[in-house]
Amino acid sequence: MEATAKSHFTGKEEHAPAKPSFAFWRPTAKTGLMSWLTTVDHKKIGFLYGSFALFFFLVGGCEALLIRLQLIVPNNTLLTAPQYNTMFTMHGTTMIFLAVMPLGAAFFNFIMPLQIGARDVAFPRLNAFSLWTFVAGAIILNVGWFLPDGAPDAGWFGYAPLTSKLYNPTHATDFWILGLQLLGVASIAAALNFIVTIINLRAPGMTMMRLPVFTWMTLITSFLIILSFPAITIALVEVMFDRQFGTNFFEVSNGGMPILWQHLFWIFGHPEVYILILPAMGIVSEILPTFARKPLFGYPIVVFSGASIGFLGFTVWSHHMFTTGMGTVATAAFSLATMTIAVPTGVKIFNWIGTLWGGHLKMRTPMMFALGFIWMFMIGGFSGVMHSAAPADAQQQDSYFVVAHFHYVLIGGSIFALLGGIHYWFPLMFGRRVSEFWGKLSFWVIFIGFNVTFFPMHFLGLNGMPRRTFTYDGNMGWNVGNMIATIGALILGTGIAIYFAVIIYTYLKGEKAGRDTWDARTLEWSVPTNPPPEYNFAVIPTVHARDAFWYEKHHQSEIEQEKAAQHQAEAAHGGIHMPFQSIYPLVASIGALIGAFGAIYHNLIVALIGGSLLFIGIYLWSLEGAEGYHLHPDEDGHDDAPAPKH
Amino acid sequence: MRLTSLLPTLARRGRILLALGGLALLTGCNLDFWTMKGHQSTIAVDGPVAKSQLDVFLVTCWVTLVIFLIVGSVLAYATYKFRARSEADEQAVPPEQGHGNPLIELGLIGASVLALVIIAVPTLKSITYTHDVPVEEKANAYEVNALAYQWWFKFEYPAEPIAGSGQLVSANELVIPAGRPVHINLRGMDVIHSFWVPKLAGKVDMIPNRGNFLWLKADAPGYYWGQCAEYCGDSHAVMRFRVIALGPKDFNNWLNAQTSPAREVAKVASTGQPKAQFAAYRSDWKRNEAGWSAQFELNPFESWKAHQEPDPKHEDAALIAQGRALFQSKTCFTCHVVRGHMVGGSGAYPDLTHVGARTTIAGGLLENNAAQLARWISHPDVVKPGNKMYVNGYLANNIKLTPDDVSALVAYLSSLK
Amino acid sequence: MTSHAANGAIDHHHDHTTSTGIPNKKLLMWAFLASDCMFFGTLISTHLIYRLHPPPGNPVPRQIFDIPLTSFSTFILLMSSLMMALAVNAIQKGNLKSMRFSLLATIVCGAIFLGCQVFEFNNFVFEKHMTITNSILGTTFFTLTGTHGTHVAIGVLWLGLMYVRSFKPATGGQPWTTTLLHVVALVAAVLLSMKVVLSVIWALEAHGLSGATLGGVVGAQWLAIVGTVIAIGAERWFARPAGPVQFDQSNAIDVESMGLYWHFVDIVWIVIFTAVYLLEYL
Amino acid sequence: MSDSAHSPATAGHVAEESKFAAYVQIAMLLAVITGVEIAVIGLPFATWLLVTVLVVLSVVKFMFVIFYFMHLRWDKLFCTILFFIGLILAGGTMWALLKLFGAEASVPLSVAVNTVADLSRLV
Ligand code: HEA
Ligand code: HEA
Ligand code: HEC
Ligand code: CUA
Ligand SMILES: [Cu+2]
Repeated sequence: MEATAKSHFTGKEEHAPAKPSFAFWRPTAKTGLMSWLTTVDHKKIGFLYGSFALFFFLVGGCEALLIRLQLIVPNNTLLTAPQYNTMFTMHGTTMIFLAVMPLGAAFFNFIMPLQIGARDVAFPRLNAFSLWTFVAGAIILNVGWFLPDGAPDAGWFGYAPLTSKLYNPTHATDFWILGLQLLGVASIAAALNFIVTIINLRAPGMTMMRLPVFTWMTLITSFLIILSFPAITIALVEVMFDRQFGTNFFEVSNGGMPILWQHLFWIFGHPEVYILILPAMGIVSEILPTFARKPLFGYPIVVFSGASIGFLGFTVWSHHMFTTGMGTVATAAFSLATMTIAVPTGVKIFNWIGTLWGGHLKMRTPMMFALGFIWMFMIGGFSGVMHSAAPADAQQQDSYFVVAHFHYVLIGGSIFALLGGIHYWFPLMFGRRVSEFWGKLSFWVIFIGFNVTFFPMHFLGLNGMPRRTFTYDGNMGWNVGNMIATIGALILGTGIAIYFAVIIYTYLKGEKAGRDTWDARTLEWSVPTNPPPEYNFAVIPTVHARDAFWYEKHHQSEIEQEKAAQHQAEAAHGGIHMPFQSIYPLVASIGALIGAFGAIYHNLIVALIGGSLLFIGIYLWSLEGAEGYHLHPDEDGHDDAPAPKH
Repeated sequence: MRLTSLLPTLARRGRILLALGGLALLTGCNLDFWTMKGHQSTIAVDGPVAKSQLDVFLVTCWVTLVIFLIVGSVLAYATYKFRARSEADEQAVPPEQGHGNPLIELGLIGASVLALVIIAVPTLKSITYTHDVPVEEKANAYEVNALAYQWWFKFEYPAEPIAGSGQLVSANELVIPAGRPVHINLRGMDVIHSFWVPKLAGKVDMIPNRGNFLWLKADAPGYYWGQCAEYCGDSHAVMRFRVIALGPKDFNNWLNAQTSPAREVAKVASTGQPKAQFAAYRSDWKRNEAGWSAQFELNPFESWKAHQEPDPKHEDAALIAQGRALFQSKTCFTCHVVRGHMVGGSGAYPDLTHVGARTTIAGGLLENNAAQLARWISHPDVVKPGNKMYVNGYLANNIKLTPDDVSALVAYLSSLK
Repeated sequence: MTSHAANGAIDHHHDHTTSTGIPNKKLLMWAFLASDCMFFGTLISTHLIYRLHPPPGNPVPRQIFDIPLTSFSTFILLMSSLMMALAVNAIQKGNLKSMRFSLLATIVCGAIFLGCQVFEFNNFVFEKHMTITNSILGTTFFTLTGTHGTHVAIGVLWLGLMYVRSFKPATGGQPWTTTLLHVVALVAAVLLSMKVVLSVIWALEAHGLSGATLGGVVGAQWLAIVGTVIAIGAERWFARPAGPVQFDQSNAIDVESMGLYWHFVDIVWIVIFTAVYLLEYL
Repeated sequence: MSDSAHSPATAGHVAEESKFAAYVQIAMLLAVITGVEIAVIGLPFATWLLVTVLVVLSVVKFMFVIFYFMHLRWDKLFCTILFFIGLILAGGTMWALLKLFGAEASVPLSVAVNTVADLSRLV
């Protein structure tokens, strides 16, 4: 339990600092490794999430390239069958859980508190715990590469009974199970934190219907996470018990039903894909109005359709199981339910176009990515609708048509928007901006490479090429399509390489960006400096309208007076309170990591050590309290403010 | 799989790969892949079930295409029309800060719903139609069971009882009557597999402990490609099978041949033919070799028919007899049934009684000819990663075959028409 | 974001009420419980799904369940909920003593419930021969009720920690080891007394009530009995009245969030009791 | 910073007493309902009726606990909404799962087959 917020609403005063005995050692380093390991600052945590995510994006991308190289010609022998199977399993798992989700979390962390005018999330140390538990999960998931048992190879949805001890005797599958389990804990903890933050820490005047759309999507995504992850947690517990203790959940000889796993997995799995796309939609809904210099068209409807996508997402899971013989009634029901999702999604597309209509479109790099997103997501959505017609899906399921569908929504959708988001908020995060020329170049190479890679896959799928096949014969009519796809993947890889080169160059040497680089509309751009100071806002803003910052810019004198008054009030009350850093979230996560290893290797002692470390970490973390210190910047974040200068 | 084991593999194979890639480019790709006329096409279909599924697909295709064109043109127009053309344009006074228009929204929602209804109606019809054999055809339907093992298919014909051993059983090649609905019971025997013959019907999964089924009908006699479509472990990619549809007379002939015990080859003196030499004795047989020959590809159905006929001219009875003895002495018979020749075998392995009459072996992976047979029985591990003949048979029973053994076994197996 | 008076008594953040007026911790807890609904929802579903289609040879629940015992533990859990509600009520009014008493009562009820479950599991495994591996019923039943039991156990631990925390002296001075030792004493008292009571029950079941039976228990369990006495003594010593403490109305929210968790575990049991036990008897 | 010495205001006392009584009464009610539930299962009525009765009774218990013990009744409505999002989704998912598995298509082979020969095929 996070104690930070305790005094937040009760106004409770702590007694003069007693102790401190060694258990309550508070790290104070502001630079260096320790400052990162013990940070509770949402921006630093967001940055770390983002760095890990981009690293794993490259890892997953390299795995994808190996997949494509194996498939370049029929009967290729670059990879063996087990190697290939490991490759697509790890590619899917890595991209979804270690790249796109944490990249979303990075933006939630960095941007969302700024957008609602808060100085941090509601439970900063819980936030750190989420981060480090995510890292622990990523380690477990990938550790197999370096061990004799190898990395997981049962596919990213690990259908039972292929994951049972009988068919997968090594620890590879245990890494997968425990890794996902830890990632689930991390995601749920983070999501709870975001929910409380958005509901409770909004600046004065920031009503729910004034929240920036990205924040709305953060909220909905967080709800999807807390409501869908429990299903996979249970499912994973069940396979884990089957494997470790010989229970019968999926053990056919004792009456187990493997189909149950599919239901439990997709009850999680389908909301999961909306967990991947809603943040992207949020980002696009920020970029388009900024560069069209117009408010989002139909804000309430966009928000509402986001919520309905989230809700409907829980009612369609069996569309991944149209071929499992569910009977006509269930198939029809899930078919229709799936189709209805096209409506709220369409509404979003229409409103984005409405936003462009009549605007002054500034064609900057983020805008290119956002427009690319709309186009590509539309195509991906349409192939989704084709899947939703169950009879058609009977031919498409587990073929490359599905691979085409989900890469269009995942790359053309999520990744495009996230890459655009990085460009968009780069000036805010690092005070530098990406060169337009190189940014656009990378966009076009990625855009072309992406389409060359994945468009032919529609044809491959309709021509009967099954997915997850390490090889194919030369007489099936798939040679050319695969060759093109592989060449496309190399182009795409080049594009991504350019993108990363540009980002890194900009980070080190890029052109300095002033405040409010894009003439934006939302509060994150109103912070006193780029990058934002650790306290975010010298003065907590008062919100008068949707697109709060735009309003501020157009009502300057009024806002200035308000700020001055607000600042005085805050100063009179002792300045800005900042919570101390803390080591215990990290300790707890390390405990979880060790405990997971103990569980994998059936080592009670290691498991107990891990468990106790986890317990002690959490206990001391709740005992130490948030505490903190005070800062006294002036209204613009100058003077006595230790604002980081760039 | 271990990372360290990957790196040398990559280094070793990288060059081959480059060469292959370059070669394929040079040989000139014919860019007609979008016509989708392959053996597993879901577009060029040959049966009413697949047709019904294709029709639904085409409806979804047209509806979304139209929407795409409309929405896309508006989007393209808006992007073009409203883009800022100059620096000054960008700095200009911001446009009117409008917030939306509920009427437009409602209209578009209505239009989307309408589009979905157009898709939904044929979808619902097809769901019922493709689910099971239509009532009026029920009486005419032929029943078979398909059982999936890692990584091959077993087919049972409950309608063809065989005295002493239950029912007719075959492996990897399903022969069905053309023009008649076929009801197939699907059973997964270890992990989940899926039964997919794209030209005849969409897939249905074969899930352990679950009584799935599908139905299909081949409009005309023909030779069809099928594939396991659910990831089922190491060799999922090469878990294939074939469906052969025959006219009523051919079908009956086939049944007659199949229900009889394995063929006996008359004991005649050696024809004195030179013994076949197989490159496949060595395990470094090039794995990226195609599993089929150009001749086979030319006309698979004819090839299948040819396989049904014994070919006494090229048979060496002595060698066959030797192979038959080896089949016993090398313990092959502990797993494989050769009905009429020896007692043994179990239902959990491919029935080889008429293996010579099939066009493919090893789960539809290889063409059934002498060279490929030799390749398979010499090195099943190389041909098919992790297959259970290798892990359960060769290793556990420690079967070692000399080149001579292989020739004899191949001769024997080929004679089992 | 937190307001925190480093010195002086000024309430120095006028904005420190949350946007909705709901305390952060309470909101966190409710969101967590919403999530936990899905957690138990899927778990209970698993059990019921397998009850829909019991494979041949599956044990028959009616021959295994012991409704009187389960009814008793259900009742106990209800009472623990009552005590928990009273504890929250007490601390909201600043009545520390009453809160401590109620917390202890909740802990005791929780421990009795866990004891019943240990007894039940033992009985099922050794008398009725249903284990977690030998049948699908065993698998789903033990996993479901065991997971619930784990929730109860975590709740008991949390209650214990909260109880101990209510003794943290206001002056600070206390080293953290004292706190930890207090926790250890409390946990030991609960565990050891559970052990003793359970063995008494088992002995009574096996041999009936007689002096010899009790003597046998004392003989076999003397270590646990001595341990129990010591642990309870230590607990009382740590809990001796000593000066002002850092625990008052403002901590009500901590107790309240914990209470929400505890009540939730109780309502999950309400569902389990009906769906898993009672429905089998129709 | 108050110990028990720091006694609450009299007014608070009254309020506490009243809630105290309410809590105890509710607990008694819950206990009684539990008793009724246990009694009901022995009654010779139609199964559907008994199931309905049991479900209704446990829903009543459920509601009493969340609205009184967990004082949703006195809290901001938002807490109730928040919890009910989870509750309704979980309930809906359970319902759908049971429907799906109750359907004919989902009867597992281990139940459907009755001959020994057929059974052996499963293992
Ligand atoms: C970001 C992730 C994401 C998103 C957003 C979606 C969106 C959708 N998906 Fe997709 N899907 C995946 C990720 C995603 N999917 C993944 C990863 C898999 C495979 C998992 C695996 O097997 O490994 C998958 C698989 C998958 C299947 C199973 C295929 C199979 O295995 O057989 C189905 C079946 O119905 C489906 C449907 C849909 C639908 C209907 C949508 C809809 O939400 C799309 C809605 C959008 C539009 C329709 C476009 C815009 C709308 C308009 C312009 C309005 C007008 C349009 C109409 C009226 C038609 N998806
Ligand atoms: C967000 C998710 C995501 C993303 C971004 C991607 C990205 C890519 N994916 Fe994949 N993919 C999945 C999610 C994703 N994928 C999932 C869930 C599966 C299913 C898994 C399963 O079946 O279990 C899958 C499966 C899958 C398959 C099917 C495998 C099979 O079924 O046998 C293929 C095949 O082509 C593929 C290809 C690619 C390619 C080429 C990319 C490219 O976009 C990758 C681009 C990135 C790079 C290329 C690397 C970055 C660049 C460098 C490191 C610089 C150096 C490189 C060069 C200069 C060339 N993916
Ligand atoms: C442990 C059992 C076992 C033994 C012993 C065994 N096999 Fe097999 N055999 C199998 C299995 C399993 C397959 C299917 C493999 C696959 O396709 O994945 C198979 C497939 C075959 C096939 C291809 C059948 C088809 O229709 O696809 C042939 C031919 C064959 N075996 C010949 C032999 C010969 C010859 C021997 C002895 C030298 C032998 N087998 C020994 C288990 C065995
Ligand atoms: Cu069998 Cu894939
Ligand atoms: Cu889905």
